[in-house]
Amino acid sequence: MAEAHTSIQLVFLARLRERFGVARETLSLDSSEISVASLLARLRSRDPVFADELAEGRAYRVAVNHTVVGGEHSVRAGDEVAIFPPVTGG
Amino acid sequence: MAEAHTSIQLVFLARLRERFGVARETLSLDSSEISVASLLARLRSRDPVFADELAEGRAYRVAVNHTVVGGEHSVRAGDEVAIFPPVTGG
Amino acid sequence: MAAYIRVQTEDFNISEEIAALRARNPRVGAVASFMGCVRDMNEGDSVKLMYLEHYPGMTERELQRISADAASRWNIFDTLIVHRVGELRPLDQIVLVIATSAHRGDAFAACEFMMDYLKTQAPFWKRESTGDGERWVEARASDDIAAKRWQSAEKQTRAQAG
Amino acid sequence: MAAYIRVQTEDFNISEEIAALRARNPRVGAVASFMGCVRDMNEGDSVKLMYLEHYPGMTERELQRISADAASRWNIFDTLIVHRVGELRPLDQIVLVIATSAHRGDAFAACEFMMDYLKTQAPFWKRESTGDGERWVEARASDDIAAKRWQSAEKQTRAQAG
Repeated sequence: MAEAHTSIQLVFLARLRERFGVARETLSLDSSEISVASLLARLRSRDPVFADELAEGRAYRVAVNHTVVGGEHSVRAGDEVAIFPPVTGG
Repeated sequence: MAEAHTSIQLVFLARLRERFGVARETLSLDSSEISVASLLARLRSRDPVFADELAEGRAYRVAVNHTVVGGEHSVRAGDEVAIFPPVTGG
Repeated sequence: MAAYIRVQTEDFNISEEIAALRARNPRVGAVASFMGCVRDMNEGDSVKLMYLEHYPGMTERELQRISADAASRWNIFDTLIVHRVGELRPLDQIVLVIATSAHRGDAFAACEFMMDYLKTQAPFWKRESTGDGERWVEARASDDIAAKRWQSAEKQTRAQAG
Repeated sequence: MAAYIRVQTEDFNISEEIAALRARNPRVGAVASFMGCVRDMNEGDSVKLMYLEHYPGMTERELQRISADAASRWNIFDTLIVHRVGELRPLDQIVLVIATSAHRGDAFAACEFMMDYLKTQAPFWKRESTGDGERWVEARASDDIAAKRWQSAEKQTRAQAG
């Protein structure tokens, strides 16, 4: 549980959850904070599926602690970062 | 029933029905047709209550055969002419 | 497309009315509805009883015309207008308007349009009984304004966004 | 003013939901509601099953925010948003939005506003099963347009006419 202080929770939803084959994971941070843009770059470097789905220009949203944010937002240890496609409820 | 060929049906509704003390009456026409404006003038000449309620500038509507019309509309024998206050349903 | 209209003394149930409309058409994806009811207070006075008068014959004609107008302006499937007449009491339901469509924008616009026109064109009149006696409800200028706004082209554009 | 929100697998009954809101407030004169349901056809394909996923935690937060936003813009009493999740079938009800008010203009505007924002902001996703397999429903550009129009001052003026 000590890890929680230097890591974040990643949540993938809907089509992205299916494409990545994971719903939730814990990701260790190299520093105490990281911008959303840097986090996305790190995820894109994982494999071609991540690279494709999270490519710039693709339609997806990032929410930190349940609030949608932009690429400049700073993610801190302990945050929950969700990545999901445009919503289609209602 | 021969009268129907030279007369119209007058219908008063809601507040006007109460004020005039009549819901429906048969009115004989002097000619085969009369403008709504002339008909209203004739009704105003009946008594002070008609004169007041149907004074020009008062808010009321005239419908001939279930369609709202203006003062220039020609009323013909056999028509049903309804006079009523602004509607307040819904 | 069908336009159902009813003028009745009996109460209505909105769920049942929606179910009846949907049973006719499995392509319905959006149901917009409006229900108006008797408030226990109006213009500051406590309303004990309300009497709804209408003009039989013209009422049905106007409600049909309003429904047809809505159907000509928006992509809707069916519409329903139910309006009660006679004696009503505080909290009683008065009027129900429903529009069904494939998409919500059309359903909302048609429903609101029908209500605005019903309020200004359909021959219904309300008489309230309060502690001070009876009085006929006065027409509201804001209702005329609400109905007139549908005459501008802007509303058509707006409805097509949904 | 209260904002009720529910995310549930169970079905709902619109008449009962309206009755529950009205029981809290005898001054309600206007009830605008919207119900969205599963069509048996979408994009030309026959839909056999639909799965509604959401993001627990954020969903409730967004629905509360949307409700509070509506309450800050219009004179409404209470709002209700019910959204179903899990497996749904053709003709099933999906979503219900209700706004109660003293007057219809505010109720209509608040209800439509909540639906437009729910469609574009609340974290729900639909997956359809058709004869050709499963597919996630694509977001519609028209939904973004519908939500954005509330950002213009024009809509405020419009809502105050009713």
